[in-house]
Amino acid sequence: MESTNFIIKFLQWLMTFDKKALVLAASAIGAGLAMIAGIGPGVGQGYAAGKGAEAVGLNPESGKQTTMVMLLGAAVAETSGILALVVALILLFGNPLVNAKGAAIVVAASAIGAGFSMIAGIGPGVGQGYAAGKGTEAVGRRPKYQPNIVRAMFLGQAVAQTTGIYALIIALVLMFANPLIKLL
Amino acid sequence: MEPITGKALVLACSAIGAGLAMIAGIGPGIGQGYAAGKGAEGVGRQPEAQGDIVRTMLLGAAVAETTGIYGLIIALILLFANPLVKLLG
Amino acid sequence: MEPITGKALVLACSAIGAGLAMIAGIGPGIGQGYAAGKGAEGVGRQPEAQGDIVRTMLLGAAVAETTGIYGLIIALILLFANPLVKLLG
Amino acid sequence: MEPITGKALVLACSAIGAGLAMIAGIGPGIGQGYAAGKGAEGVGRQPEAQGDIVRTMLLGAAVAETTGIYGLIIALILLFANPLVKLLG
Amino acid sequence: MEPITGKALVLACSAIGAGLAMIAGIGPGIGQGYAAGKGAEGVGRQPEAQGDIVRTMLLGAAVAETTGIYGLIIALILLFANPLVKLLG
Amino acid sequence: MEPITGKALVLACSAIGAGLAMIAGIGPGIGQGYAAGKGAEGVGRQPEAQGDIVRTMLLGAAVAETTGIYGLIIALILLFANPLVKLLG
Amino acid sequence: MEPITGKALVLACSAIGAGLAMIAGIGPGIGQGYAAGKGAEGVGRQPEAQGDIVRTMLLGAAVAETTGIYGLIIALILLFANPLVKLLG
Amino acid sequence: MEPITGKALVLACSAIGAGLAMIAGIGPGIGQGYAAGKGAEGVGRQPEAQGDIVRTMLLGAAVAETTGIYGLIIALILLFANPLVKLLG
Amino acid sequence: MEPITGKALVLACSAIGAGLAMIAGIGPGIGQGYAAGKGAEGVGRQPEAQGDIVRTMLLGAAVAETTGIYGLIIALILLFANPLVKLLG
Amino acid sequence: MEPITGKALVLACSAIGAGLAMIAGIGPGIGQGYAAGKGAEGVGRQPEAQGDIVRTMLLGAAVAETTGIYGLIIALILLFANPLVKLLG
Ligand code: NA
Ligand code: NA
Ligand code: NA
Ligand code: NA
Ligand code: NA
Ligand code: NA
Ligand code: NA
Ligand code: NA
Ligand code: NA
Ligand code: NA
Repeated sequence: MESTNFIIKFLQWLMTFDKKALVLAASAIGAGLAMIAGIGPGVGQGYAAGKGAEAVGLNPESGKQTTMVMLLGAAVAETSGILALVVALILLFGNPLVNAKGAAIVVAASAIGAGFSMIAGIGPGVGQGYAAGKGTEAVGRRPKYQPNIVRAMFLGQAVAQTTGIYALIIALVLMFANPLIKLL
Repeated sequence: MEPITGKALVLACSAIGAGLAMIAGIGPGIGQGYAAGKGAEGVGRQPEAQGDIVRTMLLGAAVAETTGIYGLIIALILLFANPLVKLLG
Repeated sequence: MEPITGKALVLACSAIGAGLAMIAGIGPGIGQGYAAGKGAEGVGRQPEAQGDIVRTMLLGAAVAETTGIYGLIIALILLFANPLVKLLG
Repeated sequence: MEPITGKALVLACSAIGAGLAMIAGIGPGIGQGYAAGKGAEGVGRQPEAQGDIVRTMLLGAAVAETTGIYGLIIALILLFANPLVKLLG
Repeated sequence: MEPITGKALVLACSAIGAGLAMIAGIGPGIGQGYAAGKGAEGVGRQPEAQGDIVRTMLLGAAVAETTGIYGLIIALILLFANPLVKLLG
Repeated sequence: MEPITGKALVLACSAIGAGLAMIAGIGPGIGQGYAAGKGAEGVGRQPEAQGDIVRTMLLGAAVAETTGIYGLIIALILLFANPLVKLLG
Repeated sequence: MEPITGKALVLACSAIGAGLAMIAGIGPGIGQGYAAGKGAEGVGRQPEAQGDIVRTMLLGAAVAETTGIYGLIIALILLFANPLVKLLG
Repeated sequence: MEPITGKALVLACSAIGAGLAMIAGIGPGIGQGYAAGKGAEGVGRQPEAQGDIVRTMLLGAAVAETTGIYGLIIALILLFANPLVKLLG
Repeated sequence: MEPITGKALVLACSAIGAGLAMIAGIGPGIGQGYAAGKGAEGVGRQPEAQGDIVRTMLLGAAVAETTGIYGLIIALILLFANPLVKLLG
Repeated sequence: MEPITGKALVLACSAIGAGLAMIAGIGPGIGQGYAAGKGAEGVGRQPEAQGDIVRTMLLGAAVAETTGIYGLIIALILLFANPLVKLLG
């Protein structure tokens, strides 16, 4: 039965592919989407770098200390980038969806959904990097209050991480414990 | 050749919709990070006001979290209590 | 074999629409986080004005929340009271 | 068996269009949050001018809300008074 | 069985185009919110210049609104006076 | 039964293209709003220079409007003087 | 019955490409608006340097306009002198 | 009846690719506008250093233009010297 | 009649991939423009340090260019040395 | 007539995935540019600390580069060592 309806036609075209091919193709796009999260740490850590350079110039004698705080804060800001990389690598090298049961289109769409979800990581990356920069600046000004400043910085960074974690959970659910597949 | 059913299409788009909803998390991440930075700055300037500064920062950050939670809730509904599939009958 | 109906297509796209609507939440997240940071800064500088500062911060944050709520409402309508499916008849 | 009709396609794309329109809400969320932060800062510095500051903040925030409302209106039209479906005849 | 017509496709994509056009509203929302914050700050610092400050803020905000209005107009044209459907004949 | 023609596809994608072109409006909205805020701040600080400040703000805002106008023109061409449909013959 | 030809597909995607190219306009809009704000601020502070300030602002804004013009040119080429259709033969 | 060929698909997607490549222009637009604003501010403050300020601003802006040019080059290649179509044979 | 082959699909998507890769250029454009602005500001304030300022600005801008170059390289590979087509055999 | 194989679909989507991954480069571009600006500013103010400032700027910029590298690696894997095609068998 040849349908004249282009939506049916397109979906039928999609279904001419092997299920595995469909899922793997979607995983390639999902992996690419996940990497977009890397915008966040790039912006944030760059801010921290700028603030670090400024602080070191203003207060060269505590340069080591401020650089340490900058690196600590920037390390936290890297989280989103690492999480996105891990999700992309899972999609490429250890894809649990390839052997998932259920309709091909649902499994394939889950790979793309997981990629979209990880984009949320931009936020924590930018925010934690900003906090790293401000923490660095503050320690450069008043090195003796470093413990208080770093504690406040870490506390705030932890709060800023949550939406990145939510996104990771949704991505992991879509990849490893997909409830939609079961619904079919 | 495995045909696509209507139910499969709804579930597939729900997976994508759930992913899109999480993008909201960009906002609280940036905003709360700004608050964290201002909090750290403030604590360095007025260590004696540390309690007030951190409390205000956390209160403001809690308010900034809400739209990220909204996104999470919509994603969880799409994944675990999908009302659209039920509508299909 | 159960083919794809028009109803299924509308519900599938409603899932994507609901996800897109939540992206609005980026805005309040950033904005309220900025307010949180400015509030924390202010409280550190003028602890005696803490009440006024926090009240103004929360009032402004409430105003900034509205478009996030609009997005949530549209998503909830698409998921739980979908008027488009009804239009299909 | 009810296949995908043109009406279904229009309604499906209306769901996506409604979701896209809500994304406008990012703007007022960021802008009004900025105003909230500046208002809180100002109130801390000049508590005696609190009335003027908050009034100006709210007036400016009301102006900043409009494009979010435009997006909401377009979404509501697409969902509840869809003129495109009527055009289909 | 009634297939999807060209008219339906044009109308469906018009719904998506209308939603996309509203995204322009992000800009005025952010910009006017910035103006609101600067206005509130200015009024707190120079209460005697409140009239001038608010007038300049509103004038600038009116200028910043235009591209949001452009987006709204294109969306309304797509929804209520669709010239593309007429071209289809 | 009238299937989807090439003309319909071009017109449908023109609707989406018009919507995309309007997104350019984000830029002038943010930029002019920034100018509005700086103008309001300046007028509060140097009321005697109000004329110069507002004139410079408006001149700069006019320059910032252009790319929003470009987007609007492309959208209007796609909607009202579509050259692509003519190319189809 | 006239089906969708390759030419129609190229022209349809050209409409979308033209719309996408205009999005570049976000950049000059934001940047030139920033310049406008800084210009207005500068003129308020150093009215005697108004000529130099405005000239530098306009020179810098002209430089910032280029990528918006590039986008416009690509869009106009896609709409009015489409080389891709010619390649189709 | 002339169906859609592979060549047509490649050319159609080249139109979209060209449009996407232009989006890079957002960056130089924002960055150079920032430089314009800082240049105008600097010229107002140190009119005697106008030559150095404008030269540095233009040098920096030239550096910031490159990625916008890269996007333009890729778009022009896709439109006028499409290597993908040649690969098709 | 030559239908769409797998090779054509890969090449078509390569055109879109090349366009997407260029979007990376937003970043260096914004960042280097910021550096240009700060460089211009610095040269105005400390003309005697012009050499050091401009050298540091250019060194930092070179570092900021890399990801724009990465995007360009990926686009050029997709257009001129497409390894995916070779994989197709 | 040779139909599109699964391998072709995977390779086509790999091209799009590679392009998307490069978008990450926006971040390091912005961030490192900020660092460049702050470095140039600092060197102008404290020329005697030039070594320390530039070293810290470069160290911080190296840290900020990583996610751009991650994106590049994923794109290179998709293009030159595609594990998905191998999985297809
Ligand atoms: Na959070
Ligand atoms: Na909130
Ligand atoms: Na609001
Ligand atoms: Na408004
Ligand atoms: Na405007
Ligand atoms: Na302009
Ligand atoms: Na330019
Ligand atoms: Na550059
Ligand atoms: Na770099
Ligand atoms: Na990094």
